[in-house]
Amino acid sequence: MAKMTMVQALNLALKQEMAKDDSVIVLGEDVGVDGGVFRVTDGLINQFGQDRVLDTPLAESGIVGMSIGMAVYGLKPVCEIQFSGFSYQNFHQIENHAARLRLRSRGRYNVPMVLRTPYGGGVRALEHHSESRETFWAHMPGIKMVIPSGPRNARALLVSAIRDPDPVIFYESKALYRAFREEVPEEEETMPIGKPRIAQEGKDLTLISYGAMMRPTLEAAAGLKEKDGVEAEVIDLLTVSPLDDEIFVQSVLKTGRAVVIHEAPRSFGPGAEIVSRLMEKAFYYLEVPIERVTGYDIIIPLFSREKAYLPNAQRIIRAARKALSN
Amino acid sequence: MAKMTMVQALNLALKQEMAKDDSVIVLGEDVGVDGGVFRVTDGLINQFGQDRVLDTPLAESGIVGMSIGMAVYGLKPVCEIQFSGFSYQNFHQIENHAARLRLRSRGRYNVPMVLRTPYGGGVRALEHHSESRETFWAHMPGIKMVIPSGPRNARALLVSAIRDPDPVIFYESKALYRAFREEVPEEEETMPIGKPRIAQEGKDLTLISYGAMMRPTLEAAAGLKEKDGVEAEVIDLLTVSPLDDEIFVQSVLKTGRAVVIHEAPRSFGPGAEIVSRLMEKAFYYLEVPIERVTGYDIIIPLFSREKAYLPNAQRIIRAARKALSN
Amino acid sequence: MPRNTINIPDKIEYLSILNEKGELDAGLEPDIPEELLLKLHRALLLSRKFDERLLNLQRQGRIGTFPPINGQEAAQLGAVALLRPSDWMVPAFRETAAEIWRGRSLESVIIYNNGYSEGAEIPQDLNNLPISVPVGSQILHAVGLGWAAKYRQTDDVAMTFFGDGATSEGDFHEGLNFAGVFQAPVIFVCQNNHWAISLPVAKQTRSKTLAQKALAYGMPGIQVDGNDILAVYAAAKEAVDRARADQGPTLIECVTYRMAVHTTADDPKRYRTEKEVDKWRKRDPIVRFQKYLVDKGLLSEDKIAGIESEVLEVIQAAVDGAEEKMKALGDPIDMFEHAYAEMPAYLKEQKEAFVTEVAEMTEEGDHG
Amino acid sequence: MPRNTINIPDKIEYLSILNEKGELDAGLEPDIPEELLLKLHRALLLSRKFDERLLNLQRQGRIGTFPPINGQEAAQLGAVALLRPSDWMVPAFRETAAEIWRGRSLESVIIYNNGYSEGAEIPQDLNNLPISVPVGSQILHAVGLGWAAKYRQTDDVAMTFFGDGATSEGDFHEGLNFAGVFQAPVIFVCQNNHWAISLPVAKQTRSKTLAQKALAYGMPGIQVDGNDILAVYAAAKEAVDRARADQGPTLIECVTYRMAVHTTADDPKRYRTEKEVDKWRKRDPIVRFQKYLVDKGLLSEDKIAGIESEVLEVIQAAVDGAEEKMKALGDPIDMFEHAYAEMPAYLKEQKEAFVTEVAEMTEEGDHG
Ligand SMILES: Cc1ncc(C[n+]2csc(CCOP(=O)(O)OP(=O)(O)O)c2C)c(N)n1
Ligand SMILES: Cc1ncc(C[n+]2csc(CCOP(=O)(O)OP(=O)(O)O)c2C)c(N)n1
Ligand SMILES: [Mg+2]
Ligand SMILES: [Mg+2]
Repeated sequence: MAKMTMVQALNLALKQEMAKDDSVIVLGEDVGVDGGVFRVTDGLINQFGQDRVLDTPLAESGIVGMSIGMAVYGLKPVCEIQFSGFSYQNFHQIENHAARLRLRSRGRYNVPMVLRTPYGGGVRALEHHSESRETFWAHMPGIKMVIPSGPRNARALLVSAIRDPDPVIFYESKALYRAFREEVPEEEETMPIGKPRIAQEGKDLTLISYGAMMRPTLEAAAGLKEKDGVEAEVIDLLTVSPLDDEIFVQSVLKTGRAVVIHEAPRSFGPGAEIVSRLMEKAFYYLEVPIERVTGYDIIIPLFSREKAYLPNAQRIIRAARKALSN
Repeated sequence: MAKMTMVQALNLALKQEMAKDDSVIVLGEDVGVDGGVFRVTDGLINQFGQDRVLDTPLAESGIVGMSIGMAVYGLKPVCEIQFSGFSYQNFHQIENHAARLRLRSRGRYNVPMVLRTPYGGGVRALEHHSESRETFWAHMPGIKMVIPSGPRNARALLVSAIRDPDPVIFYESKALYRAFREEVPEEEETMPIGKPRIAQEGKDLTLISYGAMMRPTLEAAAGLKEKDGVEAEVIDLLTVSPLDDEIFVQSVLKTGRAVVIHEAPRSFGPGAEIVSRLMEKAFYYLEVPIERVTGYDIIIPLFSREKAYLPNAQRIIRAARKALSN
Repeated sequence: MPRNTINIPDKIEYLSILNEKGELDAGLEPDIPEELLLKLHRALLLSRKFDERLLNLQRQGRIGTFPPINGQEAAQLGAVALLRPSDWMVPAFRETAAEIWRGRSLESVIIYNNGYSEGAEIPQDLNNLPISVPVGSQILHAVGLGWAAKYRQTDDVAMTFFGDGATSEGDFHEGLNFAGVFQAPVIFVCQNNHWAISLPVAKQTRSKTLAQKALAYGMPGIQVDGNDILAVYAAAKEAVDRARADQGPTLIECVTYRMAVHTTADDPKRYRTEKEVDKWRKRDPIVRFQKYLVDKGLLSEDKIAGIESEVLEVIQAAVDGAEEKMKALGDPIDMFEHAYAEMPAYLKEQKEAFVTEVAEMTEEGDHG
Repeated sequence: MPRNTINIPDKIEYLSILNEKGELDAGLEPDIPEELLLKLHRALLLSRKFDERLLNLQRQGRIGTFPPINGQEAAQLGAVALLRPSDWMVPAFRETAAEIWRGRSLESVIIYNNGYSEGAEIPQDLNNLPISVPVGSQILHAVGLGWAAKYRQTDDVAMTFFGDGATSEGDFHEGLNFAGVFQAPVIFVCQNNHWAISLPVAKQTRSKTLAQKALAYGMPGIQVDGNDILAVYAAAKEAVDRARADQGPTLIECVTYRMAVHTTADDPKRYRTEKEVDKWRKRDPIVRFQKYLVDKGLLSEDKIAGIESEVLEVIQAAVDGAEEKMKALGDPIDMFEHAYAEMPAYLKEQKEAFVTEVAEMTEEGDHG
């Protein structure tokens, strides 16, 4: 197995799916000749030609609306929106159509498209380049919202997303793109969409997170182990919506304590739904209130101050200790 | 005092603010000659002329983007998006700019605009005409999200929204537009943005809702009183975001039991944030898990089935009884 | 050339073949088989009569709000007549005539207008998209469909309809620009019916014509008399032929008029005069076409009357059929279907809770 | 007129005054006071040198990613020179020369490019909008500002800048259409620098020129040699004069070239040849303008050298000043400011929690 960055792993997923299935089409701004601003689509245009890899004009609604048409036809468009901060330009196409064409046509049509887009902070980027607004998509019935946390699951989930018969918003953490390498098998690998995973077993406390925040979360778990002798169970959601609560509910039934971590703004963020599910399904097992460690209710600041905004291991440990204190 | 429908009350608010302040400008599709498809802007163009009431081309991003420019100049645009289901066309203008210009310019500019838009189900309308997606706006730092529940508070809140120095998304329930009349004083009346109100005092249980759902909620409270002798405290949020939790937290500290009601889809909906605030601030006072009575995690169905989708008094009573059962 | 007028390759033309009196410009007469001419005529009549019946049903409270098409039949049918079943038809919301031509049943229209999603279901063998309510947004889907048809090396095309108001939306712009760049086989049919609810087209844009907007995308644009089915057909034929030959997209502006209300919730008296409507009444597309067909010896007063009563019967049967079918609809449990290919766990829970709730409430007879 | 070409009222022209060698078309020479000519020349030099210095700082890791303007100085300055302080300037993100002309300090540019929002603060007396990153989205703000200026019965105008890529966005379309309909006093300056990151303008649109897109909105459009500051000035003057006289908006396409990287995160070798860049190097806007001024007797080699060393000093002082100022910045607590006029209760709680957390963590020396 080769050791790959997340960028390489995503590239592998695209390359293999495109080789296997000529209905997979990649489109977006700078995805062709340039190979994508983060190089996720690097080399695809050489291998598959400009009929399979479309450098589109600069228009996000255009990209998504055209993808919807392709998907209705039976193709499997994988479009890239250069930064999630510019995916609001195509918000209506997703809400008004991608999410609804199956319903509207009573199953005659479906929209097997993937919208890939880099999200999140931590890479010293410009304004609009560091947001984390998965809630917007998670609150749209008809849409699936997937966020991988490392090269290997990113590859497997992207393959599954491409094959998924429904529209998938696929958030890729810029901070993870080149942060570390993992063994990624050359052979095909998929992962079920809609299923969280237990990243680490534990009995004292449940940490629930996903995406880029898995790193500080795991770091916090290690710190808690080392310094406090606490065994945290760590859940990686992978799919934010439809949110499958079984695994984290089971975990909290066992631990009675939980911390939810995300970089999105706190209020009305994904953490709120997780807390609510636990309220509904694990209330009588909760020893203490669930803690949320999140971005603040502000726009993520420009890069010189972004670190202060983003949750880190210390903040998670503090919250965990609070959750363990009663 | 005259008895007014919500449409008339909103019209009064606009008329008086426009008469008082020539920086108030109304714009949108069909708001002028036609008086708005729901007649909220009826007569304004005759009174104030077409320099103050702009019938715009059919382009929501255009309406909102132009409003932002007007607001930066120092005017107070009140734009109408014909149905909230078409406000996703201007989503990026709100997220990328209205929410940020104060921050971006460090206070040099602000965006004192109001985006009025009818939301919600219950009037047998077409697809896209019945949504309730306040979460989208509530999760945007920099934006205020207001939803009145009756003619009198609608009028007072709209006046306050127009005078507010920050951008306000103002959801008006179509179902309430002509549902009932209330005394609305001719004299100026405002209400603070950001403050929920206690619609009814009670000691046994807290019902938290807003907008159109206040009617079934109050109906349920009456039913609970009559049939079960239960005294429900009913909270009307009025402002969904920034969410002030003081009043409902105080209430639940007293009652120990709560039901949250909204017509938006359940998952990642506003109820989740309310539950989370109570988790953080009232956990040790909760006798039972908080119940959510909400729309389902689907697109609201076409009108023949929409009643089944919308929460009603029966569903709220059932949830309340569950919350009272332990 | 320090200060020179730039020569723009595309030009914008205006086309009219049958004048307002129904007189033919013989030199421009398109070559349409008699059978097709008669089929078009029946479709015009059927659409008009069905529209009138729908309005009637709506006024009786037997269907919900809907957008009448009266006056726009030729603009739709003249264009859609060029399509093959394998082509794609991408409507907005006021294309009932075109949808029926493409095989949509009258029953389904009634059922949809009664708020049942069953009415939007599209038979497997028809490449139509369902109605699209958000103005202009469907235009991009046609570009994707057309592109896909080309990618699959068919010579199928996509035809999309929209109104004058839709030309102001960003999606119109992005759609036409993409089609130009990718040379997608798409025919953009703009029904300029002069009004977008209460906004006249003169306030929709300062552009003299809508057709000339094609110049912004390097594609041909043509303005036709949209109440002249021959002109619409001729323009659409050129466009469809070009698209099939991989010569790119076309914008067709059909100048027509919305004779009735915007939707049945609208009151046009607030914004336009009866005089204006009267002016357009004289340009009725059906009357003109009938005169042409009578002149051609293909129709007579009698034959027309016969067709009228035949279509009225068809319509009555559809009304009866739809009302019968709707008796079996309406179980709200249906609303949980078609959200995803597979129902997510939490939605299953919600569905189960709903079922229990309904059952218990019925049992308890509890209504609050 | 059954089949006729439609006569479109607006025409699209191309304007060039100084040719590539810097030779003047005397008949078109705009009437610019000598003082202004020299001021423009200094601004060109300052912008160029500052841009070079920024690139240098970025390569040294002393600032973050930024978009260089090299080659586009004339397109910006020739246009913005027409504005009065009370007019509105609405930039995209590559208008550093125009912003500096409008009073933005060099220090603030450096501070902003170091990720401090302090660098985006706009002095109270300047009617500039801050940088707008989402492509094309700022165009609409200019329409609102221009409309407001007209509503307030001033003769102020709004001028907005954007790139060739921006013309594909829906907001470009909606903005120009609104401006046309409301006859807002707005000058739309498109810097067609041939590239939108890796996409050449030929793939951005099939339209032959970007200027002709004006025809879709019933407004005049003009294409000018954007590396010829006299042509840009002349076209902008006509447009600004029209706007002030309440004669509506104009679209100006400045044909220019992005000589450097898109941003410092970009590698242009992936998508364009050095040969193409070389071709444009010969059309340098500063060289041409200098020749004109020398020919006119307003400048000499010596004088130019003097101005160069003067602007280099100014730049050095700005770098020093900015680095000094930044020492006092960076307290993250600042991030909680400017969300709303008044801080909401829950945000106050978050801010307080943040303060406690930072204090306690510092105390504990706990770093995970
Ligand atoms: C994006 C969007 N905005 C607003 C509406 C409300 N609306 C429905 S039809 C209409 C006017 C459409 O005008 P036009 O495009 O000319 O089509 P016509 O109704 O004349 O057929 C409006 C504003 C909508 N459906 N979608
Ligand atoms: C809405 C949006 N989409 C994508 C981007 C990413 N992006 C930044 S600049 C750029 C290209 C802009 O091209 P152009 O308008 O020609 O301006 P130029 O960079 O050439 O000055 C892109 C795609 C963005 N900033 N905003
Ligand atoms: Mg119309
Ligand atoms: Mg460019």
